Amino acid sequence: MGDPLLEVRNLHVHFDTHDGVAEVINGIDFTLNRGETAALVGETGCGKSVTVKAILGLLPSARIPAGEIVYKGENVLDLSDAQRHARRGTDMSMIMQDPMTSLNPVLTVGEQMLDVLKWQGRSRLSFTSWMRDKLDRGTNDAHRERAIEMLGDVEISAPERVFESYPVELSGGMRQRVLIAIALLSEPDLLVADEPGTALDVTTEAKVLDLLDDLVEERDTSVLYITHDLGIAREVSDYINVMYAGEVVEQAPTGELFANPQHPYTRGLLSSIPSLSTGIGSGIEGHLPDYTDPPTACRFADRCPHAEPECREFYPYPRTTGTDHTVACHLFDGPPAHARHAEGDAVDVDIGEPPWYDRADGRHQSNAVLGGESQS
Amino acid sequence: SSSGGGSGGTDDGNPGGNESSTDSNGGGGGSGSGSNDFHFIAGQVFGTLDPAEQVDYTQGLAAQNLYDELITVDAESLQPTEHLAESWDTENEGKTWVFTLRDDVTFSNGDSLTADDVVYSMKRMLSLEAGYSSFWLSYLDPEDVSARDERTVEFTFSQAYGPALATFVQFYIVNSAVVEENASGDDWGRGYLQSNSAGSGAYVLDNWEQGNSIEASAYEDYWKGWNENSFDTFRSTVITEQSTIVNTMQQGDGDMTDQYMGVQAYEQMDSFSNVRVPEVPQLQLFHFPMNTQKAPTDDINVRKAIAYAFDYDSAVNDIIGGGAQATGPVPQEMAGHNDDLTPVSQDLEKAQQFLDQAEYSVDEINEIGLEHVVVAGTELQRQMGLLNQSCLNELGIELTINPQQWASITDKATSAESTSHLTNIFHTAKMPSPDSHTYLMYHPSSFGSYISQSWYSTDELTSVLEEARTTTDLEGRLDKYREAQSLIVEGMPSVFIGNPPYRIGINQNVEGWKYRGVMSFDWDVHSMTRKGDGRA
Amino acid sequence: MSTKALSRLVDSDDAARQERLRQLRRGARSFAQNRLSLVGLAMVLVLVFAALLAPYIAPYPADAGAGVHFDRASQPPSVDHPMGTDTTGRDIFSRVLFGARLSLMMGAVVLSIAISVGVTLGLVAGYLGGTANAVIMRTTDIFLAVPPTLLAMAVVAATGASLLNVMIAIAFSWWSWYARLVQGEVLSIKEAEFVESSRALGSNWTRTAFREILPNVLSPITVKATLDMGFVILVGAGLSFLGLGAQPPTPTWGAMIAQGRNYVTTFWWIAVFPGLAISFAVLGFNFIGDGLRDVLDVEVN
Amino acid sequence: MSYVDYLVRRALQAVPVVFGLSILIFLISRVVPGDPVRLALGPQATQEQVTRLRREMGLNQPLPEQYLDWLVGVLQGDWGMSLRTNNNVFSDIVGRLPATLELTLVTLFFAVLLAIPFGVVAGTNKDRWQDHLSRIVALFGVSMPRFWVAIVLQMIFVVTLGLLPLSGRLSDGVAPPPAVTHLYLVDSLLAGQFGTFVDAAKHLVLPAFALGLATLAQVMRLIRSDMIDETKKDYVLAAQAYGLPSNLIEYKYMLRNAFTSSLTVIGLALGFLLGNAFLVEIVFAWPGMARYGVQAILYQDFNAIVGVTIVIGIVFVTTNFAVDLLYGYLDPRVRLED
Amino acid sequence: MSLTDDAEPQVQTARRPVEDPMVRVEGLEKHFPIHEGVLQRQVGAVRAVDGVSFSIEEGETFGLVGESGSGKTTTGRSMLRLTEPTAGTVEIDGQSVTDLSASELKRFRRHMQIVHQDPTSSLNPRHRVKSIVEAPLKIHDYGDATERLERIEELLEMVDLPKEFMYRYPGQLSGGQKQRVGIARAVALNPKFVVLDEPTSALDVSVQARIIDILEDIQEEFGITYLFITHDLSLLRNVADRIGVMYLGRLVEVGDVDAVFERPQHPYSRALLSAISTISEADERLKPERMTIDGEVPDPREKPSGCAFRSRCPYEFDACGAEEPPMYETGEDQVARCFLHDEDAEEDPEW
Ligand SMILES: Nc1ncnc2c1ncn2[C@@H]1O[C@H](COP(=O)(O)OP(=O)(O)OP(=O)(O)O)[C@@H](O)[C@H]1O
Ligand SMILES: Nc1ncnc2c1ncn2[C@@H]1O[C@H](COP(=O)(O)OP(=O)(O)OP(=O)(O)O)[C@@H](O)[C@H]1O
Ligand SMILES: [Mg+2]
Ligand SMILES: [Mg+2]
Repeated sequence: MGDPLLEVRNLHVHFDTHDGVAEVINGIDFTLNRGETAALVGETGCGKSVTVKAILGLLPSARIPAGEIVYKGENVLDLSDAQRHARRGTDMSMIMQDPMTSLNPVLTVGEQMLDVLKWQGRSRLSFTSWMRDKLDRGTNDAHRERAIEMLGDVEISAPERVFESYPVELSGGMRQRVLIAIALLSEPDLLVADEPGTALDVTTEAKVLDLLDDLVEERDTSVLYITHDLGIAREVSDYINVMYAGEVVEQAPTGELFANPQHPYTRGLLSSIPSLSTGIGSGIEGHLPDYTDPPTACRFADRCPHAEPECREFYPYPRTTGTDHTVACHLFDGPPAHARHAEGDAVDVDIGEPPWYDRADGRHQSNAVLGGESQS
Repeated sequence: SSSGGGSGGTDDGNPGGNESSTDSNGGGGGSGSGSNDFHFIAGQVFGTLDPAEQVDYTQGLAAQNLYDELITVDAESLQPTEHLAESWDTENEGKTWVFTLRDDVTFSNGDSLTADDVVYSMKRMLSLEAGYSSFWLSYLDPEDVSARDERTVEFTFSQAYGPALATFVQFYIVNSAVVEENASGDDWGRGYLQSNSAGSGAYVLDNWEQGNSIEASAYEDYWKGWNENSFDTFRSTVITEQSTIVNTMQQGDGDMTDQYMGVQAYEQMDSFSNVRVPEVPQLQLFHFPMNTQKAPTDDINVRKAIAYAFDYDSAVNDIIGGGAQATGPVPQEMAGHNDDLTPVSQDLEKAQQFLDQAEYSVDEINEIGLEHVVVAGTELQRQMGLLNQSCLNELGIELTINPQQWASITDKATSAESTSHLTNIFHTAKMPSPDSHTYLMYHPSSFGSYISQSWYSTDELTSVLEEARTTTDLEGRLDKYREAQSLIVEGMPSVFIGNPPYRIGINQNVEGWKYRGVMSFDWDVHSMTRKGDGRA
Repeated sequence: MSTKALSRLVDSDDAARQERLRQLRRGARSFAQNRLSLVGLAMVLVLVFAALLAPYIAPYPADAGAGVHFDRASQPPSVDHPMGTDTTGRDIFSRVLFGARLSLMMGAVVLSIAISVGVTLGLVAGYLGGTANAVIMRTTDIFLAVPPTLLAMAVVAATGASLLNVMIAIAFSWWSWYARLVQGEVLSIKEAEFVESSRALGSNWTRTAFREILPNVLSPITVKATLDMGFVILVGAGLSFLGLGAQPPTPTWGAMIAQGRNYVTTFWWIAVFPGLAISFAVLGFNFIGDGLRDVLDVEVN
Repeated sequence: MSYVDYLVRRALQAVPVVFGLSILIFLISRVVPGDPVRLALGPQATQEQVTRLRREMGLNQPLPEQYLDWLVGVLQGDWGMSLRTNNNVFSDIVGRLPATLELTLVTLFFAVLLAIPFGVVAGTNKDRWQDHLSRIVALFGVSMPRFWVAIVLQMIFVVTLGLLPLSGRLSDGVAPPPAVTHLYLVDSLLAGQFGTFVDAAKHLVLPAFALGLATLAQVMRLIRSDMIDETKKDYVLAAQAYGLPSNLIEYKYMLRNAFTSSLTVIGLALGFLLGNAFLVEIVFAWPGMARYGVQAILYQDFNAIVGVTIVIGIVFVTTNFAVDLLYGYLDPRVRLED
Repeated sequence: MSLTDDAEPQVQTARRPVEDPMVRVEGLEKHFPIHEGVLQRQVGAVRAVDGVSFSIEEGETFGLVGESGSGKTTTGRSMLRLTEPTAGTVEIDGQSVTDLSASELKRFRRHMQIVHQDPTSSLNPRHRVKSIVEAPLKIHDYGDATERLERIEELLEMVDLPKEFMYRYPGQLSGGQKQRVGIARAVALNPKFVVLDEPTSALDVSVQARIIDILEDIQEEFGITYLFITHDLSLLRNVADRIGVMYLGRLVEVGDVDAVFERPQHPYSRALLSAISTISEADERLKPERMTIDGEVPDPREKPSGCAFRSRCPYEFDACGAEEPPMYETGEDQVARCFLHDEDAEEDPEW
């Protein structure tokens, strides 16, 4: 284990909705080490964005009944609004998912970048400082230079022109780069990237990802990467957290996860991905549970091909099954990954072994045969 | 107490109580500018300033103060009396009228007023054919108006014309030199006088915002002279909303209102310490003319049934709020009123009897649909309709009230078919003669105007009315009019309701106001003065 | 086979009923979530009851018609006359109750004319585009450019003052708002793939326009209609204020205010209660409209 | 399509609208029953007088010809005579328009100026007390008849409290400022007559409030709901994630977009205010065009009706055009996108 | 099971000879006029589809791939005459679709259908599932109410939806469920040909896999011919029999799916393939070495002269600018539009 920059512990997030309380995030834990890239992977609606918004403090309507978000050693949930505000942008920043909608259409790129440089971290802007800024051209020029330089860094060929442009004048790829540039302007230690590039063409997306990779490398930024595409997670991250319905069901270093996927959901997901070599599985039946009325025990049980009655009764606490590998499933044995489950508030249930368990060599079948296997 | 408070009060009737003047922002009023300013609140928009075109009271107001009329009305007797003409005579069996003018009258530019100006003004009147020109058009050829000398004018009518003297109260004299100078083409200076004044009146126009205000200031050399407390300036502002008018008077921002608001407005103003509301009988008739040429009111029994069903007490006391009940078309205060007539009073049994004798059954009447047109928008009109509706209801007749804009009413009046069965009409004297309440209402030549909506006449009546016009002797003429009134009442062409009293709101600090019988004549600002300092 | 099919029909009828019930409950719940819309509903129900039951609950039903009682004119509110009497002695409370009928009827009639004309034209213009669109929308612009009150006044002046004419007159100018609203909605909905799907299935344009697109513009129309209910009542009141409304003794609220406005300082109740009645109605409809907007939004998501 | 092309096209589209409008109103005015000639001449007029004036006014020609004559006249500044005022309608309107414009512009300006902060506060505090309060106030504003509000305001602020003047544009004895724009507020400032400015402003308060309350409420509601929509926009979230000050986000990032979508309604509002101004003008004896228009209708003074409606129509069309211009200024997408 | 494994379709209809394919597209063009100026004069055209020809055998799946804006959707829509093609012919089952009159076309639509990309916007949110699926049946006068109901139930079963869903609104369904409704509607009248325009791109992979499964089942059962439009190459690898790669309104490479994936013959195909993200080493080995191409797709209004891909192609040489390369036969059932395959080309495709 490295040097943790961000630790999320037992985070719960609830929303009050028309249909009752939506318990969207149900006790998740994960760690992001300095200089590392961790991915949060899961299907649409599984709570990835809610998680990162909670980390950034951008969920005004949510309730966080329990949990800690420890950033650089302090629990940000204990901080005042102003203190959290001061950290946004400077300490942690975010690249939004959709380049087409994440830039304000009525302001030039430059204006949006300047605002970040000038006002970042203040919780309110006083009229006097706004006026002073209007009158003072000098610092503006300095900021402008810095912004244009940053646009150059994200490999925009005509940064001055782009600086003066409105978002509508830019292509999707350009906008995505602008978004990256803005996020990097304040050189944050933590960069949250919420599915950057999904809205782009494959060739463009690949290029943007490469670029991002290089930039964070240079700046030694830690990245929390959100995606629903395991293929991309595999390319960009060191560590993967697989989420399902507001819970982390499996976490492991990237290589390990692909070599040895354990949770039935992870495996189902992997088999669903069209592969060049092994074809395409038949997917996972069913859909996400209703957050206002989720299953009390295993949230995946309704869709799980291996579910046993016990799965619907007992909470499948995350357990450690290997170095740095935890999985939340009754099919696996292992010590509770988190201290809070050691005390016995989660019952250890044995529903047998995973059907794909290969007794002969004591290991799970490799991913290579996974695709074909799950088709049978 | 609805009509009690102000009933005894005439112009001088309200004693004392005027020192409670200074309102918090009263200083902002006319006194603020240091001059003595008269502010009239007009409830209706005024059109033209041209005295040859004036017909309504706001236009009359302008004419009264900017121009002088040849003959005026005596406030006591309500009869024609001298003004610009200091004396007159008839010649040629009453066909020719000769007037001698005062010699001290000057126009506002200093020119003196001569017989040529009078001749010019009448020719102008007759050529423009606007305003009150109809008083003379049929009897007077422009050629027959001439100046005998600088101070003498003669008018030769095509026949003896009894009411002639009275008609000259609506004849204002313009400065012929100025008008000719500003005339374009053969418009007789019409365009110019729309918005300029060229008269000999007490006030000279300063500013005129059509539809909104008139401002004028005193003509120093006015022939009648000035009093120390006379008004230096005179303004008139249009405010159409009744509550705003009442509030303006309460605030001490206005000196005088018009007479056309609802009873309650006057009661309310009367209750203000700084406003008095004089109440005097006036030469006005309120009635419902009934269309005698349209079923079912073509049947005299139906008309009588309607007349006897009507509740005159409520109408006069509760709705009009005082005044006399009418006995016929001519207002009671007017010379020539027939005092022998007795008013109709509500008698449902009698009404039922007439209805039983009628050609139409109640069902038939309802089938046809009896229509009562009222002028849209005013309270009194509405209530009269409602009252009539509820009275006729007693007979089983369903009356439809139809509020109409004044414009539509005059339009409907142009033919017997389109004239409504009953219509609310106020008919005010335009000159001091019963002619306007008889000839103009019931002579076939007058038909087609809002005044003659009964479309009623008989041969006998027609000839009596014609005789009246040609009788030169005043008493003889008045007798003819009395005879005509009896003939009219027999045919029951109208529900004659009342002669409403005249009421206006006047600031306590205005003195010298007098009722003068003819529309707008009481708003002669020259005759009034300011008591004390500024408005109360 | 046929019995089996029949039983299946019954079966699915049952399922249908259940689903419908569920949806109704869902809608009701989200509507009820919005307190103000419940309040609005209650207010409008009060109005509707007042309108329906006016002859029975009005203490002096005759006062809504021809009836003058100068003996009890201009009395302040009392037990006998909860809202006082007017200058001709009629019970204002009774007249306000009867006024509810007219106001509701007026709103309903005006809107049904305006909506049916406006929606049809807007739908046709938006869906067909091209020349039809240009002609219809320019015409709409023309009508939009005249203030409804002014246009209505002109029409009433032309046709004579009566409740029916007033209603027609208001509708005459009001449709343009719906045409515009619908056209705008149609332009955006027309791009939706389900519209193309419908064409791909081989349906003709009327089916596509009326069956596929129309249901989707109904919710903004409904919202606007509830809000407009209030505005129509206000415009009607404005016309009555000028004496261009229903004929006396018909008790419209606007006419009552117009009548009472001269006595605000002396007999304030004559104008104040009808004024409050208007506000009450407009407010009720607005609350519902706001609530509906939320509900309909929720339903689509 | 370039921005200029777009604007030229919009301007061209306005032309048929104005013409259509003139036809519509012309037709309505001519089908109004009532003989304008008799109205003009008064009850005592003779038949010859009537026939002559009718001929002079061209009323014996077929409608299309009357319209064409009228149109040619209109384009030459001859809008015909008002039957009621005996004046050229054009000069009648020109004389009254400034008063109405001053009233409506001031009303619109303050309605929008106030609507913005209220709308922003309500929108950014959805479902909190600020929101509920402003919503309820707004609804009350919308639900009260304007003339009723006007009368009640007079009772309170003039009669009872004596704080403000009752009617008109200026107090007694205050001379209008030298005419430049004919808007007293502007002219008095130009002439340096501060006292006159204050007096004119005082006179505007109540009528503007009575007239604008509903507009204020409407615009506020609109901005509120647009602001609520804005809170869900990705770029707003992004701005928050970058740590920008909350008021900067609200007023620069959200309001500008929210306001843009309210613009259309604000443009329509001016026409609406003009059309409803008469209700207030009557009560406050405001010497404006709207009151003139109403009287024209009541007197069936049809040249005046046509004139007023055309002016309102032109104002309406021009403001909408101005809104488009502004739209392009505020929203580059209009300028830059095809 | 993927379609590729499925050598012989199990449908009993006699297989057409290769010369008589189910769908034949010849020189299809669709140009959208560009209007400009005050008078809205036409100043040019977006050549969204610019001469596309291909054919599909009965019961086969033809995959169309390309970047956004390359004209895939427009091709599909023009084929069904949802947008009127500017030029070219489309034949379906021997019937020339492009020659049909308006009313004939409406009747013929039962034979050709489309499934859209966005399951949400392709279903009318105000109609229940039942009436959505019933629409084609009603339009084409299928049976009476009972028969239609039976058919709807059958269809829902086919796409794996419980029949209670009939009474739900689309808003109450998940994305995958909505897409199944869309499919049920499209196949309600047993069409011969269905355009699948990115039917799964809005869905999660686990759901996508289910949908593909269903589509394959239906194809197997009824022998429907698919045009499968997507930008996801790995997916196409698994569903298509033959594929066409589109770039700026032109097909740049057409061929058997295995052939194209194993030996892409156009630089653009190759770049696309190299950008695929993978989840296993095995896959990694199956794709070409990473080849980045510069810039983005040019504005279709201002296509480069000659080879449209020239502006981004790392292999660009003189000939490319002069004229557009023709289709070169590069293998059995594989053609590519690139001068690198010209025998006279000086340069050699070095990949
Ligand atoms: N403000 C909110 N109020 C109520 N529910 C919410 C709110 N925000 C999110 N949710 C719910 O939380 C769940 C998770 O949403 P989230 O946006 O985190 O998903 P995601 O994993 O980011 O999905 P995607 O890949 O589609 O972005 C969803 O079911 C959503 O409806
Ligand atoms: N109705 C239209 N009017 C004008 N241009 C159009 C129209 N429809 C499509 N185009 C243009 O045609 C080109 C091809 O569009 P098309 O939608 O066919 O691409 P696509 O390959 O399906 O892209 P995507 O992957 O984004 O769906 C694009 O440049 C597009 O802008
Ligand atoms: Mg997300
Ligand atoms: Mg597409």
